[in-house]
Amino acid sequence: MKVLYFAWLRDRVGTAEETIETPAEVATVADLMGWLAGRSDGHAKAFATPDQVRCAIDQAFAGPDASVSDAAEVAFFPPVTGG
Amino acid sequence: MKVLYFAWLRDRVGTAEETIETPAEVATVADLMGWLAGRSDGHAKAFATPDQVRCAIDQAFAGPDASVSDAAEVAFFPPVTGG
Amino acid sequence: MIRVQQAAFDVGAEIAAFTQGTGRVGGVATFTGLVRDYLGETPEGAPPVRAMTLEHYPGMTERQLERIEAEAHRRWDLADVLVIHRYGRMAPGEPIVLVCTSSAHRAAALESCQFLIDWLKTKAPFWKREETPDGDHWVEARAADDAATARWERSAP
Amino acid sequence: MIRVQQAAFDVGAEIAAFTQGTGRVGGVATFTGLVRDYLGETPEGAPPVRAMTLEHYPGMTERQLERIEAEAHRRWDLADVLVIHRYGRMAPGEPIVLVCTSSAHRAAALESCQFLIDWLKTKAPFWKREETPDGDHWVEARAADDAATARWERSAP
Repeated sequence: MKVLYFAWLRDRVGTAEETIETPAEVATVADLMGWLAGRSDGHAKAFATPDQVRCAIDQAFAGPDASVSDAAEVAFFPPVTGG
Repeated sequence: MKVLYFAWLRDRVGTAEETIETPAEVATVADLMGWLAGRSDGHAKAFATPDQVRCAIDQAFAGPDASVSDAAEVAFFPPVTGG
Repeated sequence: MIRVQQAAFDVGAEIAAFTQGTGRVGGVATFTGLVRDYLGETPEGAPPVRAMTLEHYPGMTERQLERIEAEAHRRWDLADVLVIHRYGRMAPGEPIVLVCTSSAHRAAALESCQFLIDWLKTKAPFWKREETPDGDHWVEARAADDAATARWERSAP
Repeated sequence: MIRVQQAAFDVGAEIAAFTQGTGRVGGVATFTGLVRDYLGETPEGAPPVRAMTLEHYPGMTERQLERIEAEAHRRWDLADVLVIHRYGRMAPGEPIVLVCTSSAHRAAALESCQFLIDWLKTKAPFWKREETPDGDHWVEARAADDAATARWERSAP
């Protein structure tokens, strides 16, 4: 699974993209966020305020309960501020 | 008093502008419309559908009950269609 | 600023100059009304319009547009307003009217732009005469325009 | 049409071309968002912005903007839609985003223009980073933007 980070999540994690293999118990977006938070201090800081983190699975917005089982690309980012 | 006509009111009256002296009993816009309607066949046609006629006194919209006693310039025209 | 003129104007150049002048505040909204090449609400079966002539009431037009502009400034926090309205004869595709508003708040720019075009449709003394293959005729006022203006009379932000 | 690009664009030229292409239908509405030269909601006391960088999610951005464009066409009878959104670094006064809509009905053009800018503010994956004398910082999302989008979810015309 490819994981992308944008804006201050990328700043905190320290990378824009990584490829990971998740254990079977990581079923949802919320599970994945918890699991990623354990990978490094940077990851922990990035996911310290989960209500400020948004997710897209295969380039479509996904809520915390969405399944990541079949996801090829999961992205994490702050609420958008374009326009 | 100067009276101006616009759009199809001018077409029907046959003139864009005329200067008139009104008798004392012509107090309101409605009175003036009735009085003008008697001046010619063209005037009669112009004022035959008074609900389709709008009025401005000295370049500000005025309703049928508005006084024309102190008016210098009274204009009659159809509902506006600009923009 | 209010401009009432017979000459055609360049929509892109006017908007570029307006944006250049006030753009740093945040947002610019515009509405351009153009001469359609058909009559009425839908193109189906409507005869083509060859040209249109806009008559107006010189003096009152400027007064009404200035009042409408002042009302927009009173209701919204606007950096700038531009209204250009033409009169005289014009061909299909030519611009009739341009409204530009700028504000730090995009909602203020967009809402005031809509307010200005709605209000001038019912409060500015212009009359349209269309030339068609079936002859010339004066355009009738639309009840929908009165309704659009009435909406703003109910709601002052 | 959707365009996501790094290059600056000429607001006047884009609007002129859009109007030329579809103008005969009646009305063209536009909204241009520009880089402000100050931070926050009001200029009083707000520090100046030297420049801004917009990051985006390539691929998802285009998909989201195309969905938003399709939704506007579904809700209103529009002749044409253009959305240009930039990414990369830009200076105060430069355009960030342009939305143009055209329709035979002015309300459709104006409302869909507002809908498009409201939606893309909360549904398109862009993030603004401002450079100020006090250092760089990511712009925080505004609750008002969510409210503006939520409004459209309640009312489908």
